[in-house]
Amino acid sequence: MSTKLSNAQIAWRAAQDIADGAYVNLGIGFPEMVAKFQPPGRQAIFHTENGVLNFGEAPPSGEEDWDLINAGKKAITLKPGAAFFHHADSFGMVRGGHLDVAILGTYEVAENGDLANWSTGPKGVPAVGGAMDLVHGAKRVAVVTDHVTKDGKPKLVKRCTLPLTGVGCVTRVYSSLAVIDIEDGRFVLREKLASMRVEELQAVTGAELVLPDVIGDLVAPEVS
Amino acid sequence: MSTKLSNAQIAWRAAQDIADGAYVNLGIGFPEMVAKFQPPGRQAIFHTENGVLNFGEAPPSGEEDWDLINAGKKAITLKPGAAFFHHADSFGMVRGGHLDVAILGTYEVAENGDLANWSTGPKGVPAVGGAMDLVHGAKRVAVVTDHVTKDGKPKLVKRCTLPLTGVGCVTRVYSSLAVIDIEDGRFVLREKLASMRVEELQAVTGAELVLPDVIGDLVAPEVS
Amino acid sequence: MDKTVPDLAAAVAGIEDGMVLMVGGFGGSGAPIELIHALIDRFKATGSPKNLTVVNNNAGNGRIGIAAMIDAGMVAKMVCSFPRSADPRAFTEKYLAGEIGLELVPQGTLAERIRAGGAGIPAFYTPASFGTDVAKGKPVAEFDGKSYVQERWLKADAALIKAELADTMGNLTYRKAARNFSPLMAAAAKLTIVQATKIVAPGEIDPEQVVTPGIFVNRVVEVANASQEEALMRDGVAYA
Amino acid sequence: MDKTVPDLAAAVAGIEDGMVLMVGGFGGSGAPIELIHALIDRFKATGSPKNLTVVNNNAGNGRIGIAAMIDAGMVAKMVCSFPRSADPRAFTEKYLAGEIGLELVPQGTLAERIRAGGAGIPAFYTPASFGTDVAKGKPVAEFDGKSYVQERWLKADAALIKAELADTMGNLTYRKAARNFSPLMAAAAKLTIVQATKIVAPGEIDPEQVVTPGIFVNRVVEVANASQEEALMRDGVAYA
Repeated sequence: MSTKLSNAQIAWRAAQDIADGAYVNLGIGFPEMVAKFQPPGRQAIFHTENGVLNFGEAPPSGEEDWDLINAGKKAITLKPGAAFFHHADSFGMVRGGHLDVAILGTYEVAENGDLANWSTGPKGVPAVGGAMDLVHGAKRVAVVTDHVTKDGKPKLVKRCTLPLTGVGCVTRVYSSLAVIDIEDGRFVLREKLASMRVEELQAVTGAELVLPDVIGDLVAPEVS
Repeated sequence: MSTKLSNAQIAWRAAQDIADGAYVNLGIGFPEMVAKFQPPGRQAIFHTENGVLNFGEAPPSGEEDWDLINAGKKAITLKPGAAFFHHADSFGMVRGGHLDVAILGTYEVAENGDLANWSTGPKGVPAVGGAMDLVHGAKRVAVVTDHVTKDGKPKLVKRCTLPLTGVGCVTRVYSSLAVIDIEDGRFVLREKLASMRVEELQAVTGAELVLPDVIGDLVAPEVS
Repeated sequence: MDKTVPDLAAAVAGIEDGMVLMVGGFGGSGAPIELIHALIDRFKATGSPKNLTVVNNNAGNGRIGIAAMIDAGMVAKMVCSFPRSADPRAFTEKYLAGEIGLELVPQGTLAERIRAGGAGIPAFYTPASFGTDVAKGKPVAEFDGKSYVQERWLKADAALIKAELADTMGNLTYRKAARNFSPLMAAAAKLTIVQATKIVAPGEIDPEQVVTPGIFVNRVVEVANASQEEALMRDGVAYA
Repeated sequence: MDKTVPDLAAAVAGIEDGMVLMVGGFGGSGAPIELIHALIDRFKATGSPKNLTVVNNNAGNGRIGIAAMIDAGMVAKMVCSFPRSADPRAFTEKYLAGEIGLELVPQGTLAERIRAGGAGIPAFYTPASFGTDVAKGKPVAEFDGKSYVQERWLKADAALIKAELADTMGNLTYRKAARNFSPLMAAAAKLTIVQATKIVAPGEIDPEQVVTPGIFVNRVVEVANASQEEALMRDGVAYA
């Protein structure tokens, strides 16, 4: 068995927490995979910042309609019951608390709920897009992320060192090793890989893990 | 010849200053008569606060559609090129400076442009409607009014004594005796009845009239 | 995902004492008469909901709709711009007797406050009412040399909305000027309850023509032949 | 009352040096390519307009549209949320060389600021960006125990908009997600210039389906077979 979940498996795990009929915004890139793993019998309604509710998968190559794209500028399709609206109405849905969950990627997430996912520092061209809006208003703001950086440093930290996207906004982290809630400014461990001891997980986490009585096993099928 | 213009004649005079293609909001009641007197070859587009642009006359009795009304709750009809929109968009048009002219009735109008047209005092049930919004944003805010009250007191005053609708908002007054611009906090006389001397007009006006070199004759045909 | 409910009683369940209730419509156009009357029915049967704060442009007409709620004694306070109508006695009598509260809000400010409530904007500035009695006690600020009044968002526990078409996912269209405040209120309430002239399957409303997306709607009930206030008034109906 | 103009050159007349120019579209969807290129044509022929501040969600892609304006040296500053794209070099090169300004605005705040500009709301509060570098220097305030950033309206001297249908009075519809910022920008600009796939007579657009009422539109020009950014990119078109 692998020592960590793949991105697809993290996305699968995040998808299990999305209720039937939930309104969901998925960040550009890795978080978009969550849409593939809706459990049978459940149908979430996906929102994209550029003014579409209830869009579906990408069309076959060559059949794209470039007036029908998502926030990542990728071609999409519509499901029955879709709606178009302008950008102010779209972000009204976001800020107004109408989304049930927003799932984003991240560079760092801190135990106080701070998120840093838009800038790795002052070099290059800064670009923020809709992330600073999305982290406010959704009833749950979750991140999907590898537990550590490519060079092994914790991405779950005491305090963010990179420029913030939002203050105290994240409520749950789905990582490659664990599921962690953020409650009262602390990381609360909900699930971890069965193959991993708590001490091992703590060693690759940048802030103290609060350990409740029940810690579930983090399990995900082989998906891709 | 009558010693003052009728309401219909005042409305006729106000209508002469509305350009072809102008977007116009007419207050409930007497100001609504302005719509009847558009000069030949000109077509204004009328806005009503409850979300309709380019409405037309009242339908024949018995043919009313009560989902198609104006701000005064009277049944209206549509002209080709009409549009429906919600209340926030409707008042966005008002506050956002998109109307060319708003024409309102009034209790008092002061030389500083203050308008009092919503309340005659603390008795009874207060009701403001859209007047406090309409006096802001339209490129021109004009009032149509008898020059004096029923008991002969000036309605054009130095300072309003009744509760204000808006501060410094009125730009032109079409009265039963004169056309007066409000410029730099003063009443500037543009037109008066030919039969009336300036001194007579001043005597029924509550603040000093500024007299430019050219003062036109206020003339209106017999209309009703 | 199916938001339809079987009847009007089920539609108005969960509206409780002391709630803030937005009611769509401008005068009779867009007034959800059947939802309001279903709420009155519940009040008559159970004594609840009462002590409501009702948000609407007006304060009722005759003895039906919001006026009937006031007559029945369910309303503690109205938030509106124009508490007058062809027959305003339900509100007027209670107001002059000091038995009902009134928060008077300029019409455009009322619309914008509700829009702000739905859009997550806690406060904004408007020129409307600056320098008038209506602005007393409100913060003011100057921008680019002009003075403005700060206004707060307005949200509700529940909203009663009349739509033309609804699909089962809650996407809505409206009929003509009956649109007015309804799309704003649908977004500003926690529990948005819709009576629609016709309920259709998802996909039967063109996505370009949806005015209120289903994300703002919780329940939909079909009322095929909805009453119009003007017709009820003409017939002299008194509901309370 | 007829707002149609005969050609693209007439459509973009009056856009002058130093103006603030809003350009509709999100990436390629809704980008008014022909209006932008007509403006570039005028610049090439006359040296004007230059020193423009351009408002768009992005900062151009490849060598067409806004990117071509930047390449041509017409743009002094971009106001956008995401100055990256499949091929962002036009903006990136000038930005890193210090030859073009950037005001970075979160996407929802950008939309709301433009909406506020059109709706006469000089300032509002949003939770977005509170506590981040993007909010530095902006006023903050607390409402109901939560912190917010004060943002100002955003208006323009002119807007370039791509619509699907337009009637001769300027009423507009959009195509699918090409709607995005365009209805907001149409309202926020003094001079709103529209290229529409088809121009029809007043009355041919159902009043229920008008997205941008004609009150916000000054000029309409028909561009029946408008270019789509993605197709131009695939074909390697460079306009500047």
